[in-house]
Amino acid sequence: MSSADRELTYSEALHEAVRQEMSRNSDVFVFGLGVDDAKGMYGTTAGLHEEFGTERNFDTPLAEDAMTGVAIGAALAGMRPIHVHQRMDFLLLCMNQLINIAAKASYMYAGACHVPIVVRGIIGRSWGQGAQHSQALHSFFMHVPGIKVVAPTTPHDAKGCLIAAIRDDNPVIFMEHRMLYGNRGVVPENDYEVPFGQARILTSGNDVTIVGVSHMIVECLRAAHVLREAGVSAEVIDPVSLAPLDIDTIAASARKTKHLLVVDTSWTTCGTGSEILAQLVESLGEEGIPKMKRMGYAPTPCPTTRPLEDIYYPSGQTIAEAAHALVRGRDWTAPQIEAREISEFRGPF
Amino acid sequence: MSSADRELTYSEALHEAVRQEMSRNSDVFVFGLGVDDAKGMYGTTAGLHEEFGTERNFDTPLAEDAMTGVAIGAALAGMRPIHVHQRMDFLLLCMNQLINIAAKASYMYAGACHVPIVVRGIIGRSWGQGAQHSQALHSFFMHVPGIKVVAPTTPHDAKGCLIAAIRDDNPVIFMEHRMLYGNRGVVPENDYEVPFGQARILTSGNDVTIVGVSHMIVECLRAAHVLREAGVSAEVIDPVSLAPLDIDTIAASARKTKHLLVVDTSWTTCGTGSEILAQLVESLGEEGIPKMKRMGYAPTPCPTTRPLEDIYYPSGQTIAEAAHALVRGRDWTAPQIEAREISEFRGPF
Amino acid sequence: MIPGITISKSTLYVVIFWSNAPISSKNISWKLPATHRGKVAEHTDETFYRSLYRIRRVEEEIVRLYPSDRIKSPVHLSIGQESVSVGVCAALSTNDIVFGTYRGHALYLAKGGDLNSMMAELFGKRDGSARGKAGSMHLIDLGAGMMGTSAIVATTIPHAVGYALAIQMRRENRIVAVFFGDGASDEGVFHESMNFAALKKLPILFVCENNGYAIYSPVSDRMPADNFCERAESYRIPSTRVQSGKTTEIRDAAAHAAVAIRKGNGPQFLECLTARWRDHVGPDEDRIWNYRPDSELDDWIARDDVAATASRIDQARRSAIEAEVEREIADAIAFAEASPYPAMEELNEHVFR
Amino acid sequence: MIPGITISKSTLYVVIFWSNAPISSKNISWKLPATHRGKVAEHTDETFYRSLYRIRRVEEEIVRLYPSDRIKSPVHLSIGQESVSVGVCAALSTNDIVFGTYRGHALYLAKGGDLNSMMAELFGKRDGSARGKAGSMHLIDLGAGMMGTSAIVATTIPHAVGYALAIQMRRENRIVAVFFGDGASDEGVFHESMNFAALKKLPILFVCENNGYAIYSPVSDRMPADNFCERAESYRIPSTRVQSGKTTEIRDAAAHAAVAIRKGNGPQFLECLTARWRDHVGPDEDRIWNYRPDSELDDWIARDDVAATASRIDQARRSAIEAEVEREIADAIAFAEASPYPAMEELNEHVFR
Ligand SMILES: Cc1ncc(C[n+]2csc(CCOP(=O)(O)OP(=O)(O)O)c2C)c(N)n1
Ligand SMILES: Cc1ncc(C[n+]2csc(CCOP(=O)(O)OP(=O)(O)O)c2C)c(N)n1
Ligand SMILES: [Mg+2]
Ligand SMILES: [Mg+2]
Repeated sequence: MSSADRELTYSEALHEAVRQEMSRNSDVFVFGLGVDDAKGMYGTTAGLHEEFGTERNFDTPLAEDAMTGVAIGAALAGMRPIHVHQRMDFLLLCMNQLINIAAKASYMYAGACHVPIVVRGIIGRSWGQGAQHSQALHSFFMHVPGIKVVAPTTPHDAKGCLIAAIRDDNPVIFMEHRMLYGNRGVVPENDYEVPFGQARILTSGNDVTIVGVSHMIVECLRAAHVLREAGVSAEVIDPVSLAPLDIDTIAASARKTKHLLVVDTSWTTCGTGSEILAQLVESLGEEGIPKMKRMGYAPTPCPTTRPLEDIYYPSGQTIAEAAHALVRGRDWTAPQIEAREISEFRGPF
Repeated sequence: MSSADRELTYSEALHEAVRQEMSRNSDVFVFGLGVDDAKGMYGTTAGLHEEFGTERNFDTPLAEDAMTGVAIGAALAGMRPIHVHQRMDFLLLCMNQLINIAAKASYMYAGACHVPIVVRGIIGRSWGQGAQHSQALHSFFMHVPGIKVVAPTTPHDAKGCLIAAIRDDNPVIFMEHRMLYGNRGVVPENDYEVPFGQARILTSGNDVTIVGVSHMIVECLRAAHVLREAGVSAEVIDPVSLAPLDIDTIAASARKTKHLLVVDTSWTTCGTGSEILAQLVESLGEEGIPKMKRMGYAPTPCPTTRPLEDIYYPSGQTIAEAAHALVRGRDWTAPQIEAREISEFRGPF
Repeated sequence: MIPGITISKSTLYVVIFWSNAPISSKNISWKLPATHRGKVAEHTDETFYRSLYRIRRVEEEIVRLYPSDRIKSPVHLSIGQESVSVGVCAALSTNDIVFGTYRGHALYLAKGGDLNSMMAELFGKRDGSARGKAGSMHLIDLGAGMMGTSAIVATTIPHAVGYALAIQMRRENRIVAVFFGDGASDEGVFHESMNFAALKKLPILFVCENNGYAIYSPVSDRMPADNFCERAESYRIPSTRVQSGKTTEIRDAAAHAAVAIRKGNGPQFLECLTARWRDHVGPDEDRIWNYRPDSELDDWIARDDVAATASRIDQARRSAIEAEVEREIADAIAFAEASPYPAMEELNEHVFR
Repeated sequence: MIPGITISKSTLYVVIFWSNAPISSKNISWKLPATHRGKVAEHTDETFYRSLYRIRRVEEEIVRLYPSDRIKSPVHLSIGQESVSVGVCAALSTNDIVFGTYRGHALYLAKGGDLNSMMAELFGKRDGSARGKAGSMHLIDLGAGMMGTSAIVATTIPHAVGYALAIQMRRENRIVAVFFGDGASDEGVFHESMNFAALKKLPILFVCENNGYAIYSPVSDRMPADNFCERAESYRIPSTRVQSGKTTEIRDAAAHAAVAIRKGNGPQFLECLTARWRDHVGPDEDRIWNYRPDSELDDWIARDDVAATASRIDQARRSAIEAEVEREIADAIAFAEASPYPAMEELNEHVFR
């Protein structure tokens, strides 16, 4: 295997990104509950304290609110902290600092200061993670000006987005989905940035545009596969970053396919899908509006029992069926497609 | 004046609602920073500790996170706490308890317990309240299943919704806008509930549907007034509650007028407007989609200086102009309309 | 070590009824609920052993079953920590209330939670305590006074305070005990909750189950000093540390605290040192991660209070207890197996009441 | 009252340079920044008076101007509390860093913040410290080491801790002082911040400006005991309470603490009793709300340290200082008046850097 097509997993890609940036810039440090333990945040922070010293990769007390403030304070002093949360749900303890301070500091002080922090939040799923360990909160941060949100899906983008996030002078919420960690993909060895605000067309198609968020992209690709066999050609788009959001790529595709399905990794109300649909209806008014639909979590908290958990989430099958209904206007039963990252998942949580 | 058209201010209406419910049900109590001080939360909690005892209207330490948990715990024990926040921005400290617990308890325990709490959050504006004292966070709560959100505009609805919120067995976020407090309106003396999920058509019209949230309704009514003079007939709708949201009334109106403008009292991205537009585009697909547009805060934190603050918010004038552009497709300069609750506001903050 | 305890001499004691607190307002007009008879059950080595052994064996069965994938729920085992729940709950009556954590099996069982419902819940079945919607991290049995737990560390602490506030407002004769880990005490909400409980003199017992670690982070990596009690005292909350892990000592300290609480003296704080024998989450041995000296755990295992309590019981009685417990557990597993999964429609139920 | 202070005998002292803390990791490879010369300015009654009088008079001018509606910004005045900021800042050098609150005028000025920028900010003008976007509650002057403040109580406390962490990581010879009210200490984040600062031995001085009230809520309605220092000590943070409100005593205590901090001994806690003479927010007298006995405030006013310091200065010098200050303030108001409002396009600037 030449180094040009070296493959890494998603978690290895994150690990490489943070190592390279820590080597490159002594202002970068990593902290959060368990980042220096034997599990090293699913490997993404493994050994960093040995390589860069315990001052640059350290565990903390359980104190999400203050630790977010500590990140902000260190950033105000010129450092580039990366604060890691094993579950994105814990960000609910950080909202005051993230929204009242981090998102506003540059504006409130008319650019006198800025807050270059990266907040990594891992979205849980499967094996009965339940209502409090499975949430994705990106729509909150998309709502508020002054904070960026990225949700890379591939190992390549995981690395490039994390490097870009670390180098960004603004607060960045970095969303990672636990079900993506084992995915493998080509990852260049050099350090590179994946720019925010540029969506990727992962498969091109003519009949329907499917936009997925984070792990849902994987399900969307599965859906595209079975749709193809059913004669529906789907264009799957990964927005990569949600704030800024590359609406132009999505709009161009939807204009072409005349059908748009947005599949979010959260509830639909006031979510990513609502935003995309609203922007399209506002901007495409003159040219005819595509048929559009949103999918996401069932409008309930997440249940733990497997049968309910399975139907709580959109799946390749339900996405394919929804896309088919949008395009063909009639019901169709898609084949079941196994999602092995889910069916075979047994931790670590 | 007969008692049938007795007028109260918005804050008097809230005060009457809470008094009546406290008399009616000994499980109801009110707490929060300053609820028992001389200002009595702009009069809405004035004297309750004298009338009902200091155990049922009490001040707290500054500890929003724990106090939200205390409300939840008391509710689990069968009480009906009302937790008051002088600014809705402080709810950012309560997100963990509100979203990880209150919104989920009924579901997680399959109905074994429930959390009848009311969280009153006052939205600030004007006189340089600035970035941290002017936010409205309803879209966060709309996003999450298990929690209700109401935003009454009139004194009548303020009273009826607060009574309904107190009697509701679920967590209710009760949004009040500081700029509404002085508004007067007819308020029946008896105790009555304004049901959630029923929008009100405040003015009927044929050319454009304008949905406003909270104080923006007042600006929408001003806009409707000048639009009428410009020959545009606007139907102004107050959703009253945002979760549940009465989409049917809005859809029926938009189907009639073929134009919809949603004016939110927050940022537009992933906001109420996004949700309404998305629901309409999904459901009205077959019948032709109205022209639709969202308005809200400028996509920035809120500046304090008056000239920028003035253009940060939608106003009667900018709403009228946007509605006009939507209907007529061309620019028009609406007359300025003074918003005296804003121009004359000098506190208390 | 626990100064001033006198009631511990007898294995039987009756809770002193909490006299109504002075009514600070003239306008109290609420209905006083029917007085609860706060009678605390009798305890002997045998009853303690039954409870300890039952919890230990339930968890060992979970370990045994886990590889079969029938429990698709993260489990945080209490093996090694049983004495804290058993000891404290021995000082409580049924209508006293407990709040706990995701590491909740021991507390649930010690407080009288139904074993069948628990097992079915772990299996994700319809007869589970939450119809399979909640899993191991969220056990509840309101009839036993076991309130729901939370997977977000420290979140139930203020709930317990709020429940105690309701008890105080209603002049009820009950108390609340809230169990949380050493890690939870790092959280700001713990301090806010202690401050408020002390300010209002609420009927609550704070039980810090100090197993020395938050996941793999020792107390020394998280606190400048190992001084939980001193912190509680800074809120004027009388505090006791029980170092031995012995059920009887824990019970005595809790009983002593409960008496003061029932008198209306306000909150008490109890720190119980203990040790987790298994991994933070899941069924594995704790040692696999090498984050602490083996000797530390060995020492706790040598002092295992389940074994120590067993050794004080006549062999025949002991076998009888064990057989009974084994039968109960086997039945519970069979019950869980037999219970159906919830119907698909249940996905959308219970979002609102 | 402040045991062990010896440096207070002279009005001049030089900060002892903080020796580099031991480097715990072998892999440190960062650039050490140019050493800051942490020289603290000399102080005499005259320099103190200049600073105290200046703050008092700036705020009195705000009171005078307020009814004219030119300051469309909520103002939280420090009248009566000047000595805390002046005393503590006298123990700091320019490159030391302070974090404060929405009640920030005194701190901003005491730390050397530019008066013209402040006044223009209050007027919402383009030459304000934040181009009119922030108002009175969010003053900033990075050149003076005055970091931005916040309208959300207690939020800047962890920022100060984070800044101190950066200083420690970079082996810089500076310290951070963070000012907050008695009310802020109710918040969980205060505890989390103290714990972390003590754990990491960070170079930070916590200054609790205890004016006895959070808005109109007295400490006794919010804490079971008035024991801020005891709480700090429970985090192993050495603490001092200064009761007198005297600038010199506060300076001495702060200087003493700063010396220990610069040595690398970790955080220190300083509680300064003081009194707010005006309403919580706005220009009015505080008494109008009748929430505390008049005598309490009268006592503080009788001991006003601005007046006391004035009385120790020769009349001619005093008049000269006052005239100078008056001129500066008049100029600042003229400056603010003359400055234009920000252009409309500025609404959309600075959201991101
Ligand atoms: C607010 C929050 N932060 C972090 C976590 C991740 N987490 C789960 S358990 C745990 C350790 C808690 O330790 P402790 O309170 O001592 O309880 P123990 O597990 O030892 O019983 C952590 C950090 C969480 N669930 N919630
Ligand atoms: C988190 C939060 N809760 C409540 C408020 C409302 N509030 C503003 S100032 C204040 C009192 C703070 O008291 P203290 O910390 O003693 O400072 P002081 O005003 O006395 O200087 C309160 C409750 C707020 N701004 N932020
Ligand atoms: Mg622990
Ligand atoms: Mg104060």
